[in-house]
Amino acid sequence: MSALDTISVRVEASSGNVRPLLHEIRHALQRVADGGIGTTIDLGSLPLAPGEEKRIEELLGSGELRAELDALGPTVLQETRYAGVWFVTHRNTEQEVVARFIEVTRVPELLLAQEVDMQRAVHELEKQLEVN
Amino acid sequence: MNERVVVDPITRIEGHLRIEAQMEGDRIAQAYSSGTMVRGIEIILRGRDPRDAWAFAQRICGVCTLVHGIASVRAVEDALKYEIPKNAQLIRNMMIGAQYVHDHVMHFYHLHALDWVDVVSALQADPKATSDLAQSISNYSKSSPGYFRDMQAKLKGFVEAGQLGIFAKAYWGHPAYKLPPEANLMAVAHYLEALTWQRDVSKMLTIFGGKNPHPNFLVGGVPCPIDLNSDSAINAEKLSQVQNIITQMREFVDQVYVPDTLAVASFYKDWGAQGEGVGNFMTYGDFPEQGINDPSTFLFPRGAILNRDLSNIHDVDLNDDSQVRESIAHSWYDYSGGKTESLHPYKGETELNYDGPTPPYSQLDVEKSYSWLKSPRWKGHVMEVGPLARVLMMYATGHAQARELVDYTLSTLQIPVEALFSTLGRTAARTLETKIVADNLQTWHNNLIGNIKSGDTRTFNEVLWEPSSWPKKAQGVGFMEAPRGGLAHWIVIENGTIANYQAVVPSTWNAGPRDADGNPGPYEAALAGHQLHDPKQPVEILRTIHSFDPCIACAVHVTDPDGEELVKVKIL
Amino acid sequence: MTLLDFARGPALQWSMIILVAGVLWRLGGTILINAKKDLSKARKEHAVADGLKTIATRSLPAHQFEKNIRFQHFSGYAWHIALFVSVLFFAPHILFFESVLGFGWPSLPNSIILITAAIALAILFALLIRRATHPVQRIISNADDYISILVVIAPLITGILAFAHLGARYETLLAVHLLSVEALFVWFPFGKLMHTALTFPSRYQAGSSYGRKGVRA
Amino acid sequence: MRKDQTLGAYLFSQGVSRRGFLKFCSATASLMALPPTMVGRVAAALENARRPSVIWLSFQECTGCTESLTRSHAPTVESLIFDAISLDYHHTLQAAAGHGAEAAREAAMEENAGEYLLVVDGSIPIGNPAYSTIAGISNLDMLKESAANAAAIIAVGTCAAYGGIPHANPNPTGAVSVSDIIKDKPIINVSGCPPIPVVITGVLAHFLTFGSIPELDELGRPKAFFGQSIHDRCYRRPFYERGQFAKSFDDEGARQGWCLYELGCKGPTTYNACATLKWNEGTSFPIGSGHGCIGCSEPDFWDKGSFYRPIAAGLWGSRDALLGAAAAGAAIGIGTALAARSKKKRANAAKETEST
Repeated sequence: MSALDTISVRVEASSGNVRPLLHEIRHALQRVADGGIGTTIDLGSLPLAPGEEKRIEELLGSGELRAELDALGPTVLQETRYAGVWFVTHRNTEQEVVARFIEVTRVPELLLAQEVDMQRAVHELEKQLEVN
Repeated sequence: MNERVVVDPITRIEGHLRIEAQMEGDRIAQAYSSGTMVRGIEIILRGRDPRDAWAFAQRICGVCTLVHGIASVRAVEDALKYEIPKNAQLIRNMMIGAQYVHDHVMHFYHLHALDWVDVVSALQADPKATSDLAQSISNYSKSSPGYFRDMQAKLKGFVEAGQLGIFAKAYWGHPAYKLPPEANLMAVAHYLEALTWQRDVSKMLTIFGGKNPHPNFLVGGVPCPIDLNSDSAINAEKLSQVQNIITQMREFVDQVYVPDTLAVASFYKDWGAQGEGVGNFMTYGDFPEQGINDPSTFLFPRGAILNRDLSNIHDVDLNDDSQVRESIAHSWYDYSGGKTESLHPYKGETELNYDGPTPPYSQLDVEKSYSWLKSPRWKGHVMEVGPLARVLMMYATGHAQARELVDYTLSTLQIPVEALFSTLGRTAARTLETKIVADNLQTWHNNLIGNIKSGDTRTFNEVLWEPSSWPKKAQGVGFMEAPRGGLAHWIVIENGTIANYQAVVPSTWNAGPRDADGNPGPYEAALAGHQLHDPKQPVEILRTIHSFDPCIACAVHVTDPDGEELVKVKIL
Repeated sequence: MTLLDFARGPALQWSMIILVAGVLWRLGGTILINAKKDLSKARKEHAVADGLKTIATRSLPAHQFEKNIRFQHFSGYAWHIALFVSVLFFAPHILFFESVLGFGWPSLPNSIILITAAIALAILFALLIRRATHPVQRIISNADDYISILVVIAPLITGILAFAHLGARYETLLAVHLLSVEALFVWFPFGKLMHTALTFPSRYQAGSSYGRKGVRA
Repeated sequence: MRKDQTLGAYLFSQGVSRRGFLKFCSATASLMALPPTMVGRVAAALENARRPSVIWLSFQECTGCTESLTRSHAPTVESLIFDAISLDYHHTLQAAAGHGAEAAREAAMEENAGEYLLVVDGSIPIGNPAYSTIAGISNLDMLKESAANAAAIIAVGTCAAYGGIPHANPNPTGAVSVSDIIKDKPIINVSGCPPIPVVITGVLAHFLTFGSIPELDELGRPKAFFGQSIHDRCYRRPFYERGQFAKSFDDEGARQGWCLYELGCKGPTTYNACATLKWNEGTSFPIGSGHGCIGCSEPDFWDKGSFYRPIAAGLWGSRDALLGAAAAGAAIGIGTALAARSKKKRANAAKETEST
């Protein structure tokens, strides 16, 4: 394989969907910046050519924040170079990608602590205090 | 009257199989194997474009999902004298090889293991001891006590919930299950591991063939082009994906499948003395290095072995009228020359003649016809095909790795060489050939890359693509070694369309009923003499039948509703 | 059998048989009827050049009427060219011709085909309206004219709809498009669409026969 | 997870956080091809979902559909079997055989009467009941018996949905689809030969989540997966628009990923999610690997001409028929013209005689 690594892929297949997607992200971002609600785009619903998903990822780049969530398999929430645009990848416990989203929002919902979980946490803390 | 034990459906196989066993005391005196489903794919194929045939033939079976596609394109290519590019040959080898590794592992863990592994007993296992056991036989990374504890907890939750799903009503606790709880837990864990693993490695067929199951093929080559500079072709990225899959395959085979087989077998050495069958073995050969017409370069050699005599390999010729012939003496068909006749596939006739009991029925009339399978014979002999036949053939012809693996297995298990001719031997042979194929996948992949680097990227030969370039009449045979054994498709092409199509498949060889002389087929012969501990829980029957890895949709595929004579082809 | 299977299969086969048989019947008849020997003395023995010249001259507006018929003449040209480009250079059409003729030719991008088809359709509509409203044309038009226009309009409309996936599922639109073409095939030999085959031969015939008589055509 | 326990309670008892549950729901919504805005509804429904009993019957089939099921990565077949459904009868996967297997089916039908989900793969031969039997029972009888108390039926694969390959001309065994036999139950057709793995599990997930069948197209298929044609969503569509077509396998166009229309691709008339979901965890799909779509999710796709014949080429037989018609037309044309001429001649002759 080593010899092949030196050969780069040149010709890019194109579905013509990358630019419209970027436009959509731009509009969605403008909405959020103006105080409107966020948008979630399911990458699984888009017809993309081989390599295009990667290209989108490269175009959006990596921003300051990256969060990893470990629940029923790992999830990575990566802020892109554009503030407010997030790349979210869900994996199952076997590390297979089950869904990919682009979220345009201030903070992805999944990063927020959930009411029920906090209630449970309070409960557990209380128990902990009782023991000690 | 002696009791008849009926097992229908035989589950954890492909297709619809029924076994009726005539008992004498607690032993099987006579066994009868019946395929209970027909579709008629060969009839459907007639009149169609030969270039389309692979897609139809492929749907004979979704488990051995590519074998009929390969046999079909090879049959058309043989008929048309159609050469395929070297890359196409290598890619096909890799696809077939990937199918072997995938199919054999899935057979072992998901179709066969539960005959030997008691899922419920795994609940009693000590995870620490399981971990020790696992680490003593292999350096597979997933072997910590915590890993097995989690696995056991998952299983426990499942069993305690009371909805056993696929594990319900099995023969758990049967005294024939001999594994200690720790070995059972390890095997159950690997059952689940293998499910994940197979999803990953099945992607090799998707890369080259677009999907799995039922990848795409092409007469004259393969449909996927190679272009290192294109995203839409086989490029460096995809080749490295293929490399990862091969690595993943070899790791699992070396670190899980082979050690597990040996570990489980060590508790069932008595099965090295039963379930032999007929003692005759045949292979067509496969994995060409220099083209399909040079069997001397095949990885799997071609030949026939009679009466266990490994010193005398007989030649096999698929075009010889006197060699492969199909009998229908106990099959639901009729021949114009009568039920006692046998015919070569080129001259095959298919006339449906169901004379069995009207469903619902409880017992078949085995004196008459009792199966939708025909009974193929080689020079009149009942032949067993499949992994055991191939390993024996490689062993007999001096294949170094095969010899080494077989000798290693025999010495590890401390069993004699005769133990190969058995239920245990058949299952072990499947494991060993998986390793041989997995190792060769790397070689083919290296060769493919070498070929691409030398500037050859051709994957398709278009010279005979247009039917206008074909002779008015042509006939050919496409053969291969399917995971379950020797497979061949015979095709007759007239005026650009299919005039006749006949497939004789591995499970027809193995699962067919008695012939005109009353000789039982390999399944039937293998079951005779089995002692059943409890006729109501005939796990012994399942063990031997599953050791053949039945594929019944493959085995039965011909019918004619009107009872007309459908197939009567003269040799040109 | 689905509508598309019917349209691609038996309907296509039968309409093509009718088309071919009908055209040959018309051509055969026309040739034989005109094959009567002219017994009069020829002013000019070989009038081939006159025939060819007439094909050319009648392809331009006669200058006497030039002003009056300019619109009709050039819109006619535009519409015919647009139609032929759409019919002959759209990739799926070429595949169809290839399946009949055994050979194909390069296609034009879909965007160009869409434009030419739209032009053809627009002009044809304009001509249809003119025919229906123009005092003189209205009188000299018969059912044949209208049917012939309709069987040409229909494939254009259904073709554009199928191309744009508008109004129904693609296979339904494709089936309707094919059926409309098949209607055209069936009508072709029996109506004025036959001019496709007869225009140039008849101009030639007229030119050469006038030439023989020594008349300027 | 007990039968009466909801999925929400089960996951909670397994220590899965609400956050984890929400992740599960957004993945599930994506899997069901629902828009991300539906996650809330999915969460509400999934929380209260119960683990349904599933009986999977295999008739005239090749087991390709089951193989496809095992390739699903979202949810995986193991998490489906362990967590989401109770797969009580499934030939290829179940441990029990013979009487034990049949007993499992009967027990599941009895215990879950009116609530179990029946999944069928393979067609049903009605030419002769003995063409396909299980435990001595004909497929027809077993289907009717098992369907009687089912909540709904999922016909998995083109054979169960539309008859598939056994139904292909000349249909030697009289094979029919599930909906040809069962008329009084909701039936979801999950077509494809085989269906895309995650489409099978996606439809199961939909039933599990909402306890109802999804919106279907006129052929009984879930619109979420079968709403658009392969062609409409194909990444090679731009090449079609530009008129760039591969003319042969392995030509320059084929290597550059140009449109496969001229090589017989049936993408324009095939409705499935291959072009977006792709196969085997997004690895590829037939067009992505250089072969045209063969149209395997459409009824009778086997009988629509060669897989390599372009859609535009029509389905009429050979050019010979056309040549024959041409000859006949010419003969008729010349014949009638001759007849007309001789008639005219006779008339003229008659006129001449009259005038003299």
